[in-house]
Amino acid sequence: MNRLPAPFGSRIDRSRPIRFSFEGKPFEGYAGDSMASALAASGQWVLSRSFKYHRPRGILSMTGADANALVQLPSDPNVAAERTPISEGLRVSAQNVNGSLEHDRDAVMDRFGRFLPVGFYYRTFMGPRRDSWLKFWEPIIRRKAGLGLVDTKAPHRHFDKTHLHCDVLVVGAGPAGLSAAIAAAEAGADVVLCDENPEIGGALTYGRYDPAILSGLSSKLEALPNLKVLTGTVCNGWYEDNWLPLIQGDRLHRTRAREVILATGAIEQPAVFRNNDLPGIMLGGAAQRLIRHYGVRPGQSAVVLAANDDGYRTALDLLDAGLSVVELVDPRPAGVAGSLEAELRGKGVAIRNGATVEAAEGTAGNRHLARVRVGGSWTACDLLAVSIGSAPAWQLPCQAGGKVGYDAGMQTMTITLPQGSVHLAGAVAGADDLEDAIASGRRAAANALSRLGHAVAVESPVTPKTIRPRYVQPIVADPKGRDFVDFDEDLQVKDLQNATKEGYREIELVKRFTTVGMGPSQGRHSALATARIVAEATGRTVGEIGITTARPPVGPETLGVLAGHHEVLERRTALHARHVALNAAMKPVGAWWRPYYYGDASSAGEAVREEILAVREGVGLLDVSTLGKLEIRGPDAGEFLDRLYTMAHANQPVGRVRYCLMLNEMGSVVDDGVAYRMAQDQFYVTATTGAVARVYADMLFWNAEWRLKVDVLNLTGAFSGLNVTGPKARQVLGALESDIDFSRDAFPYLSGRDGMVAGVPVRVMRIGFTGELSYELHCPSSLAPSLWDAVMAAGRPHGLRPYGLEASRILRLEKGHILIGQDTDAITTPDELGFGWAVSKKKPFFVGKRSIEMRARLGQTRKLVGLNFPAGTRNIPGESCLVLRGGAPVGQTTSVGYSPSLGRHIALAYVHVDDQAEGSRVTVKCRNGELIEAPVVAHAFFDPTNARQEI
Amino acid sequence: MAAGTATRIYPFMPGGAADGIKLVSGAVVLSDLTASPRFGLKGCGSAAWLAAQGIPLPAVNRIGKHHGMQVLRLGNEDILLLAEGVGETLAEVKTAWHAATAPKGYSSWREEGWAWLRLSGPRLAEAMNGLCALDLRPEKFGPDDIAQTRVGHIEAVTFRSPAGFDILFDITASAYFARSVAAVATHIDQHNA
Amino acid sequence: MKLLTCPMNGPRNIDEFQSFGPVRARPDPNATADPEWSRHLFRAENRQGVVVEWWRHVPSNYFFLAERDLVSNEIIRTFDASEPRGRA
Amino acid sequence: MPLRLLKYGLSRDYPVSGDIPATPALKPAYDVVIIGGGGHGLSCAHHLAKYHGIKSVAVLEKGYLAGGNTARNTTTIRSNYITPEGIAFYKEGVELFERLSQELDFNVMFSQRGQLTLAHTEATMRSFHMRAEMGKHMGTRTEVVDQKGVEELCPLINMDYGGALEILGGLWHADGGTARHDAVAWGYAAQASRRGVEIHQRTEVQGFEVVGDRVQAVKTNRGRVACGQVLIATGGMNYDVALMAGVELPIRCYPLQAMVTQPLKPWLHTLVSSVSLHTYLVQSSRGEVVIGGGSDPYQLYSTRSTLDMKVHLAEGAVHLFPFLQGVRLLRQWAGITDMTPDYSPIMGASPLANLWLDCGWGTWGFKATPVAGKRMAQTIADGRVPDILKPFALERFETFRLLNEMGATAASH
Repeated sequence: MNRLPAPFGSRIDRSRPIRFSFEGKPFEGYAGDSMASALAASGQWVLSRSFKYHRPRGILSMTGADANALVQLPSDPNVAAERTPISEGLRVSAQNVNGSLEHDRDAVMDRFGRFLPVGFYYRTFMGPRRDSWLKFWEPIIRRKAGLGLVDTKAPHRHFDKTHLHCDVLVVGAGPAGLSAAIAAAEAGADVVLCDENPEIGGALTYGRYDPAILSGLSSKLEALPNLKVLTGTVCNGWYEDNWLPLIQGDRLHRTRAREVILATGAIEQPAVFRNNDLPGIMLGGAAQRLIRHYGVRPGQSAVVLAANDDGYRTALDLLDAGLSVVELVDPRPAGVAGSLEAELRGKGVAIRNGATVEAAEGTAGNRHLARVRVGGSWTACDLLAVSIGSAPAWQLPCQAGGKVGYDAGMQTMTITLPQGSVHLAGAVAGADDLEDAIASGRRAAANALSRLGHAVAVESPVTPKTIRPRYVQPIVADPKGRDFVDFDEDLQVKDLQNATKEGYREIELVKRFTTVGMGPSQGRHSALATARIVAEATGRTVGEIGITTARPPVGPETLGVLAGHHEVLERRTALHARHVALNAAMKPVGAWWRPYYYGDASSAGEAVREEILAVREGVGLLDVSTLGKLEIRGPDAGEFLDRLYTMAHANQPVGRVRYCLMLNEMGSVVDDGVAYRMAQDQFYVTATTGAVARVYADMLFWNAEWRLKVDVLNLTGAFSGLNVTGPKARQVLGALESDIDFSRDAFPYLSGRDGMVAGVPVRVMRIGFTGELSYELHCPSSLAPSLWDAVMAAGRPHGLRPYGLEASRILRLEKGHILIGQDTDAITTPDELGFGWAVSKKKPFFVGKRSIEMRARLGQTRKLVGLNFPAGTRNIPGESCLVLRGGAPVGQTTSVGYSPSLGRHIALAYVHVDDQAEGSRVTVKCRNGELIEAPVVAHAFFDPTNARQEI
Repeated sequence: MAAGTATRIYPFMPGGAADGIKLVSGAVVLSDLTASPRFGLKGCGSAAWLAAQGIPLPAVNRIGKHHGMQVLRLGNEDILLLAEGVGETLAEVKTAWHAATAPKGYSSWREEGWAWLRLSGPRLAEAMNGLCALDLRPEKFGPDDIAQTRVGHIEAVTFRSPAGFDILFDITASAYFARSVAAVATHIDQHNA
Repeated sequence: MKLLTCPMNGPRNIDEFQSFGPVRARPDPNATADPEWSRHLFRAENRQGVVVEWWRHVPSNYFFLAERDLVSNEIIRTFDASEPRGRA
Repeated sequence: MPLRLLKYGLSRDYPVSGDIPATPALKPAYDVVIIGGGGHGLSCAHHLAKYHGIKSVAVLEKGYLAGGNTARNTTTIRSNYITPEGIAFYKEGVELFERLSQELDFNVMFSQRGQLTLAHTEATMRSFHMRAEMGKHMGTRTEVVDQKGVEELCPLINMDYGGALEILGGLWHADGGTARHDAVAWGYAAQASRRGVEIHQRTEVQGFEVVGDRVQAVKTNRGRVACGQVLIATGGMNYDVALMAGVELPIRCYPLQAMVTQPLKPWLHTLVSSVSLHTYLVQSSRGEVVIGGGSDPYQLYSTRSTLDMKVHLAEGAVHLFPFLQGVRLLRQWAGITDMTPDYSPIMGASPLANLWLDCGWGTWGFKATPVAGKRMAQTIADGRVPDILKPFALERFETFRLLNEMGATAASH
């Protein structure tokens, strides 16, 4: 019904009709139509209801920048109808309506506006009760808040992230951007040109320009293989060191450009007068886009408010599209519009100078524009095209360090960028005349090229041809209001004025108090008018007021495109498949997957008990490959460990293994492990699974300072570890082909041996986390499955069982061995653990030494002890239960478990230092609040004399 | 240390840690070279010993060639030798090193610690751009260059091979890495569908 | 993503690096009274201006020094720890 | 309709309350000079004027009122910390918020909808139990919930991820909530100025005149001001301001970033955060989903945003709520946080007799706006530190009496 014949409609394909629905009603458009254009073609101008007053709203800019034209898709809220293409069967509905778009019960809000002035919610909804806000008022407000509806059942969508590198990135493929990109590529630079529109050309595609200009630029473009064009691609931010997100549909190109040319154009600004938000009132550029891009007639009978040449050209375009232009209103004095004025008069259009639109009125329910008031008299029309000036698209330049200024004489917002790798071209730089824009593109390219080291002729700066004010934005405040400054947030002139009266005079405070500029358009259409209103209300200049900080993103971007797709990091030991084959219950521990126990979940408890029993009475096998494994090599290796760990290692004999305890500078325990001296200049050191990455980095860091002659190698993945433990461990190893003598005398506790076992080169350490006779066999990871198989086979006659992490934890708790991070916290000292034995008193220095000495002087407050819960104790505290003394918390349980070997529950806990003696009774508060008493015992609950591990 | 009769099993082999995880092929191809011969030295004395064997050492982060081996200089005292195929020279160097007396540097155990995968296929560049943030355009990253960087969000060493990019990374993350490449390949197929 | 130029690996995205904080003077632990030692432990170089700090290039485990402006985030210089530190 | 609204509707002209008077001329001297016109400074001014009768108070603000971290934080209010000292303090903070709108006659929209923190590891579950046990002991509403409990509290959370990011349970803190950050500051400003406190915007402190162990005067870009007592409450600038007085604080500054989506109809009714993902989400009463997380990884005095933190937060948000893929982000921003070694604030005395500290608020300061102001006012009025603040003294770093709250601070500020 509003469709124009070709050649109007460059984006649509009339051979491909597409059916979709809006608000449940069927509509038809063409391939290439946006939702808004297809609806407008069918006479549907109202697209949404406004945020606060639920007024009908429609097309404003056709750029998709503001809330007026946001719609709801079944799984996608807040979709820009002006930009988003239609597709077959698409179901579109309006947002923020109570009922339907046509009959919105909340439209009554428009009549109550006077009861809801700016900031009203700060002054009421507080009573009558203290929690009235939470219980009564907020639920009401929350229901009214928000726009779109999120679909919590939305199907999963694929997004991906990639990287892009170029010498020059040009943002914006209008005339300035095209000319910049061509100039840069012609000089040989690797250029990327992106534009959010589906085609290149910018204003050349919808403005009143000679088509030859665009086709000339296009053909040059196509001849340049080093110029990559990304249309339909939004550059949505500028970040440090020219790091820019280019969003192309479902793909995020994280782009690194050596030079950036911003040719982002200008944002046409609306005029402010009563009812300036009625559907049918749109920016001149929107009318032109409807006509040229989509072949949609924006109305029948138009008034044009024009304060620049573009407005006059719009009027001519409207005539070409078959509209009657009732009148062109130009706030400027007569004679400034030049030849366009004569052309328009020649076509019979009345031009009224020195006047502006003072108000508008709508049809019933304000569903469409009915008439406008100019000079006190009303003129009927169904379209008001507003072309009164624009603001440079400041978002990207400001993110890149640009400063916004205001040229009062020219009534122009200006942007200045510091000298550097970001350049402006075209309207964003103030060059909005076509020839100026093209020249400024070339100049920006020349600047970028010379910074890249290309020899280029210097282009002279572009001096804009026109020097008359080009931004004449009428603000006609109306005593009755509805003179909207910010359409997203339904803010009117008086709202801003009232905010300043309350004392919110700084622009950032005005923004926060009124929410101006905080909606989906982020101030695109309101920032300039706001600055002018606040300036006038506070007696300052527009330059002094300024605009609020332009934060990224430039336009709305989905969380999906940012998040992309990310596999969760997963690490597997070389024995992973062996565990799976043995029906292990594999669970994540950090990124690692480890067997918790072997067997079905239904019999987990039984499996763990049997595994523990096997270790205590027979022999067990544990995959300890996730342990950190570090090799310290070099002439200073001993000295290095002496400085890093609390025990003495420089004097550690070759072939011996020592416990090692690491402190941080504060003297807190951060890691433990063992160090096996393989050679005079070589140690094999273990670290806890969770800490090895940090321990390794810290080792390198310390040595960056110390510069000792050592090399630190992280062998965590390269080597695997198998712990063979239990009274029968020696028999199992003895059954294997090996050049190592595993006998008690030849291979005593806390020693290490290199050799071959079952054809696998191994490093074996006699250490014990379980308290049983243990040999920890470490080997190159590719051979670990072979070694595992051999040990399993040799162990079969001895009842060897592989055991998992659950059993391991109980076994270690029965021995009172601590787990760093579980039984220690950020301030645990060796003394608090009773680890004085592990701290060398002779070494002049180790990390943390000075601090533990000082902390000892300051006084110890707590001690980690064992707690015993006799069989039959009714209430066993969980881990992290408080230990109380005189009712005050003095510590907590850190590890609690049932010991099948002892037949009772045991725990490690921090207690008051005065309660550390064995036999002291401490009070523990169970999770249900019950207080129980437990006796303090030594750490080693099982085999306190440690006889078993040394057999 | 020679391995007598024991069988070596690498992640993507039957019984390996990533057993069952498929390496993608199609527009993007991932292949496994982990079992190929490698030998690396690291730490004080490494460079001098290798140089004394007549192996020319390139600058740090560059690749040299020597008798069918690639010589990767990962640091002043961190050198990795790679061979595809039999790797006779590499085996000789390894044997000589084991027999030699110190100072001779220390083994870096890269053949055990790092998986070695090769990315290739018609959509190689697109796949690599998805996996790695580095500028790997041919004019910026040549056949003799090494990048110690991040690929698929984990630390890795990458360099060009005639067929594509070779990637060395933590062997325990093999299954994860193969899944990450497969995911990127899927996205490429979908984006270009 | 900010770029940091590693003296060994060249310019890289800063997420390839780990910050180890400004270079700290290390008083002789045996010649420092407790209060001064505490101050050493907890004090922080945090003045607005240029600091010299330790960075680790994680993929290559190379440690180096950088002069960086804590206000502008400008990296003035990066260099190997064996080079003279200038401002440190 | 509440009566207040009728007043607006029936008045011919908008009835001006005059929340923030225009900046007056600086007087030569004040009893108390508060440096920093953010929430904390204004709260202290209010408490001095209302409860201690001290009205010769000047609040000096370098920029515009409450434009620093008060404006930039993501408004979490909670008391589910680890140390008894911390819990006691923040608990009082939550209680003050419960009646703050009435106190200020300004609706700060305190919305106590509870906070759910998620655990993906057994270690986190263990620390949650610790916080719950301590919280219960101290009389707050803090409890550990299992997977089923998580689903009941927030049915939309995706529980299907296995592996390292499987959700094992959560810490449910029914006392947790949010408030409108600006309103808190403006409400205090309005109340304080009505009682005679002067608020000086665009007034930058450039130095101190220190004689002996006292600050004699504060030097500003608008002239010298003599002072009886001085409070430093300048958020991200605390280190620098204190240094001008010769006081070196154990503080490092890091940017903290956050972002917000377009307005949506309400779907998220509690605060949700995840320790492992370093992400938290809360839906404001405007319908926007505020998303925040961990600090930047290196020291910086900058409020620039990064793409990478945004990507990280989006990954976390989509991980927890996959249907957010199609939701659009509107804005991101950052604040400068003054981090202490133990993630607890520094409050109380300084080495100078009349210089008081309200510093080290890192990422956790907003929730303490009422209680820090109240207790610092008491400190200044009495000239001595009340018991509840004593554990937060600067000296704790000399005596190793740290209040380690790192584990209770990492994911949810």
